Amino acid sequence: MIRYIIKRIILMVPAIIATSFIIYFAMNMTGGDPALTLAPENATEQQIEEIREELGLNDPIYVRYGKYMLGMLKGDLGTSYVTKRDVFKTFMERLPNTIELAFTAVLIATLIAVPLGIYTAIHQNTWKDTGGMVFALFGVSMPNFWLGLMLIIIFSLNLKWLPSGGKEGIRSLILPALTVGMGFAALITRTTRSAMLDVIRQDYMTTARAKGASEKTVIFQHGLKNALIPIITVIGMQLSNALTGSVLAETVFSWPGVGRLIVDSISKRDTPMVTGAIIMSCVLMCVVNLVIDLIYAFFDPRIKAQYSRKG
Amino acid sequence: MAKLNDNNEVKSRSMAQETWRRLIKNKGAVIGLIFLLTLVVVSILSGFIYDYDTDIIALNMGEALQAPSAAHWFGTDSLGRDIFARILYGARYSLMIGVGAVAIGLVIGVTLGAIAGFYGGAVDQIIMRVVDVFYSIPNIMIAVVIVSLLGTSTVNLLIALCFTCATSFTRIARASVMTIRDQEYVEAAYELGLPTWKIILKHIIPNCLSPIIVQVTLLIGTTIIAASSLSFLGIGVPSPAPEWGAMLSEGRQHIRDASYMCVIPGIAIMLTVLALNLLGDGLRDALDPKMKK
Amino acid sequence: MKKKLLAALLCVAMTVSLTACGGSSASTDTAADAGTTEAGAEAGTTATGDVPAHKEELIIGTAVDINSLDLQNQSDQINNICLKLTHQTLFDLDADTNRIPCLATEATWIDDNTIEIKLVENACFSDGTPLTAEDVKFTFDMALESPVAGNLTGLISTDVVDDYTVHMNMESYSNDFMMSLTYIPFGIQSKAAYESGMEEPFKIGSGQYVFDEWLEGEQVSFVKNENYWGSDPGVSDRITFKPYLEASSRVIALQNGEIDVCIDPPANELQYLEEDENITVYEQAGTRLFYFAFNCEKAPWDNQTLRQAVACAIDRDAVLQAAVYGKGTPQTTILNRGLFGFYDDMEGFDYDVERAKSLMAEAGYADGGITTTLTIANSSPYTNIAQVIQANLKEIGIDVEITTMEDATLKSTCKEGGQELFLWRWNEDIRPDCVYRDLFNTGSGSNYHHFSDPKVDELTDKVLTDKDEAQRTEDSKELQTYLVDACPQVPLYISNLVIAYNKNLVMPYFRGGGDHYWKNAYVAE
Amino acid sequence: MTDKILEVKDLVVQYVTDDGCVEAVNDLSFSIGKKKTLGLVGETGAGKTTTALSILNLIPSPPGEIKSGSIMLDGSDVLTMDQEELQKMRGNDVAMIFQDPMTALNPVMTIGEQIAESIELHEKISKKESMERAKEMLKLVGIAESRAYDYPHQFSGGMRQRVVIAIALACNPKLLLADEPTTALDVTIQAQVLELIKKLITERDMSMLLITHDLGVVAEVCDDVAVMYAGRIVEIGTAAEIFNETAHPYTEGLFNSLPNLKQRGEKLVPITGMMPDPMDLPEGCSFAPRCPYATEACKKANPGLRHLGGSHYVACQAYERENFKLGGEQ
Repeated sequence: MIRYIIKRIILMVPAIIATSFIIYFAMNMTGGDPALTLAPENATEQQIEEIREELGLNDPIYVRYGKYMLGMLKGDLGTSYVTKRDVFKTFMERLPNTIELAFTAVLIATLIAVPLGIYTAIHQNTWKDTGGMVFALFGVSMPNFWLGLMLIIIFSLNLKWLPSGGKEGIRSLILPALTVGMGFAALITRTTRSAMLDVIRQDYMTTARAKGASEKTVIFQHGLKNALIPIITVIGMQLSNALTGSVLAETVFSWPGVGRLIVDSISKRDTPMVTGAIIMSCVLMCVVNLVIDLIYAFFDPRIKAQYSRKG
Repeated sequence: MAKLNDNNEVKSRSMAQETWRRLIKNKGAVIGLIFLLTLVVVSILSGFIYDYDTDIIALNMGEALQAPSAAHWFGTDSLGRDIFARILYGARYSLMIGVGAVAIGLVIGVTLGAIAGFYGGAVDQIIMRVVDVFYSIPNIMIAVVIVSLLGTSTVNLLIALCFTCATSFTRIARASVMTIRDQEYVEAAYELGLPTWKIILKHIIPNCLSPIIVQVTLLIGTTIIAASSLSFLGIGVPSPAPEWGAMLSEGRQHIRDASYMCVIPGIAIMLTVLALNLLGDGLRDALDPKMKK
Repeated sequence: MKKKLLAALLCVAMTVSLTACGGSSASTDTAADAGTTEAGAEAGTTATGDVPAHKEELIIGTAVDINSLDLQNQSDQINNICLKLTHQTLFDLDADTNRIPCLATEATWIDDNTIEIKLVENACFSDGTPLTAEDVKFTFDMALESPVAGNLTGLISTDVVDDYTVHMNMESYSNDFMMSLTYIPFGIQSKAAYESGMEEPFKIGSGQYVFDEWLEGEQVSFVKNENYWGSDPGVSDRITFKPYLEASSRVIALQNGEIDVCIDPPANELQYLEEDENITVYEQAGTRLFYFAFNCEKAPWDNQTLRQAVACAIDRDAVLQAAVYGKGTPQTTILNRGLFGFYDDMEGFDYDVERAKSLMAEAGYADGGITTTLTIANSSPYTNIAQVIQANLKEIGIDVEITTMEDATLKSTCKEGGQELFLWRWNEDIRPDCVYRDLFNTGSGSNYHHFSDPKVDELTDKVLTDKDEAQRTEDSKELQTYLVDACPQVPLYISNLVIAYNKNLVMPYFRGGGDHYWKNAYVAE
Repeated sequence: MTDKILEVKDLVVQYVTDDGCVEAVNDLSFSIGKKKTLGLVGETGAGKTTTALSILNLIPSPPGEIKSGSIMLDGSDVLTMDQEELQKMRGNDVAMIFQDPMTALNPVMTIGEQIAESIELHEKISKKESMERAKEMLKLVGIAESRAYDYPHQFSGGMRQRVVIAIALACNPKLLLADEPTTALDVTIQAQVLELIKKLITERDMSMLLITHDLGVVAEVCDDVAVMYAGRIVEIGTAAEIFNETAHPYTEGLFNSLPNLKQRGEKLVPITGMMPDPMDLPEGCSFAPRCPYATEACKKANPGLRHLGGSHYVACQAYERENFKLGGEQ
């Protein structure tokens, strides 16, 4: 098992290198001249040249990339053009907020979607099934930010129950998490439903019923546990999505997360920040994926056996 | 050989019929299909009913921000334009962006996927690792990067959005091709001396159609939403085009004083994407051999 | 198993809520602590009698993120506003934008190449060390090497004369230079702090407040400077800037009492704020000029008559209405309102489609037939302005396609001359030279018009160096009239300053351009 | 009455799907005496498994539906029991062994847990105790106790079937439903497993419904035999009656298609044709299209069960004819 984990971690390296390569070149070769962007509006040619020199923009790009990768080994992702702050530090400051939002959102999505998926699977091809799926699909059919705005209108503006933005305790977490979570709920419901449908007609379900187990036990103990792998996969996918992809909700609710950091930095042409933050997100996703794979082993002895063998 | 082909055709036609039969039994899918067909008809008709210059983009400051009424069913926006007309007319933009990006992504993705799956080895490795990288970055991020780098225009928007579609089609196509590649009839075709591209086109692609059809439907919806999200971030379809996302994004400034400006385009997007999702799910069920009884 | 799963999920939920609770309980603690301080302060108040009862924390909801507090390595307005709490410049501005003493008591041109500046003698930094001429020299030496050096045009070097006197060596006399000394990036920083090798030495200033904490993307807070040297210490114990990027949520946050001040409330939501009896909506004339402009290097816009035709075709009242619901003043001249020599009574090009058409004919485009692109930033109000102008220009046969860009991209595109038509804004409320020179002089980095006219360059220099005020006024008038006629840009309107706040806010004055001083502001209780 | 553990009467089970209605079980009646074993014989799709599931009232619904009839289990009707009674009955009074041990076990639970679950459900004992009992059961079916903590994928097919048997017998049911318990196993193991089942039910005084298509198995284990075709019982009687006085053409067909070990030279005679589409059963006797003795009359009306003597019944119109005898008339 431990050998498996180590192997996986080693396998992450090429993925991260590939990502950094693509992002670095995309950002640095097409983004226009950062010196022009950074210089104050009334800067002279000479000042712009100085900025260029200071940022090391006069080296050829492969040299810059090489330097960048060397820095990365030391945990140095460069300094933001805009804030002049350390990219890694800035990212790590934002990360807890993102994690908080992502986990809560996925938790909400799971609490809605898994029961709904089970319910629709049990009542397959009835109006309950259709109704449940339509409800779940609502979440994914709405633009995320629009749902956020609607929630603000309802809960913040009219009912005055919850704050409309910012980050202050658990109350300000509810609306953004709901916004992000509803988008995820559909996919989780869909996956749960089809995984349960696969499982529900399995012989061991009948075995369990024949033992005299109640329907609840059969569905949850025997059914859900077997359907968990695809469900965990999709929850894991959503979690890694949420870790960088909640930019819209973060903008609507002024939530200081990583997604907003990246998008803001893109619009400010803050190349080191964008590059660093995307690479970090990629690392994060790899870690989440690894954790998910390890969770599989926890739920499915067959996979555990596989890992040990491969390990 | 000819005989065999005939048989195949008969079989595939009845497959399609069978799928169709199962599809129309799914209430959700039927509702979705009807809605989408209506939408397409409406968006075509709206071109005859409204004149773009005078009805869709012409300003009428005197009638700005009027709430929905008999004269303006959906009200007017901050420049006095009739929202009902813009919504109807705008359907084509949202649909075209969705369909366009998915179509481009489909061509690129299936080609890459087929190549990767068919040749395997280093080609496969390179293609798939690049796809993995793009897959691991959230769609919206990719789109934002591309649009900000290339500048805002409808063409660049399509490029940005087709990326995401391409990666997922590449994966599907590759997986299907790999399972089919080694089957006997493909080997037979090889031995008959058919060129590779013909084999891919004639034998392999038709066989991965069902997951692709489902994915196309679902991705059109995702793309429409992504396009509106880019509008929200200020890098979508440039004004004054009545694209729903752009209207919605404009409407959010009036979330309090004229919330209909924000609500109505949102509902339009939601219903369209919901219809696509219902249809997609229906197709998935109808095409899924597991669901056969 | 389900139970185990549920338990696990519950654990996650609890952790999240605990973290959150932890956060809030921590803040309650601070509140309690502060409560005692406040009580102490009040006790003190009765003794000294000059600290009014106030809410402990003043929270200001901003429209954008604060991104840097390194004075000389940034130039964003929002950062500057924060820095005005922690740092002081040699001179301040009063409510009418007159230069008033701050760290300097006086400054005089001894000759055309030297300014002598006398410093206050009791000033000290927040770490208690005295602020002396060495620090001033250090600050300006550093500034000359920094990205903000462009605002110090003419300065060659700074010399320390004695502890409280410095000489600034200048290339030539300038009317505007001393006004530049009020610019917060030139806030005096501590030489000792930089030499100590401490992290972020720029955080040491002499202002009423000191930096407290920065939660990236969330808020930046400042607390009172216990070592403040002056006679005007701050009142609020803590001032916090919180970005609310979504305008509507900022307004809602103000109404819900989450913030005390809402910067830039959207014009269309003012009605709700005005209805709210706890909120004051304040409006005054602004200084920010929005304009429509040409790339004068690119055909056909190198044709002056054609530019004038376009100017006549634009309905500025409609623009003003569409952009800010009329909350502003249409303008003819290119100078920001309130600057020295402001003159708006030239004939200019009022909205007159017939005149526009005849000018078009004169320019050789009787039938129109021009297709062009208008490059704009992807934010409000540009989208609306662009659509009005698009409709206006259609009337005279010019087809406009709108291209939107991020601010940063727009700037570099315009700088490189990639645009044809564009919309932009300029906010300057102290130095007219920063309008004439920066926007219209040959080769200036922010001359996005790519406009070049020797007469303009010459007049600009004259206006900067005229010592005779009457002559300077006259030259200013001539320059503006000439520029309006040359028409590299079509000034559209000056937007009003609109700000909404808790009705108990006590704020000495606001600045029309938005560069407010929050140092003495507080919410009365 | 009281000597019967199970009495099924006029049972009708249908599967209603979009494509039509399948009559899986039609007017089925039979009974099993205490400590007796009834063999239910028929081809795949004859409705055997449906019958077994009906006894547990476990027909998957939708699409399945028990239309009418009664299933008296030791005096009480399974079909009128509420959920609680059903759960109490399942596993405790009636247990079932499934055909495919590869799929009948939950892959993510240890086999010990799976056996213990059954015990826990019906007896008020602690987890630990039930685990001990589970281990005993394992020993009983010939698996080392230590393997209780292993997962199904670590066992071979035959071993898994032993586990399934252990689960079924864990609570000492009165009636065991064995649905083709050996079909999925290697031939060499089939005999062992069958032997084990036989031994255990005898030891524990249980009754059994043995579903199979293998007449050899029936001969070895069963007291009584019911032959099913297309949802109906076509012949029922004691094993001796069925084997020695085969009455129904279908039963005869089954015997003819069986290799006779003693007479190796003899050619196997398969039953011609296929089972009719259960969605579209022919009018009259369902077997008529394949029946060598069929007359026009057979295709008109459905034959009822006719008493042949003893407990031997047959559903065949041919017996209306005088002196009809299988094999004799042709």
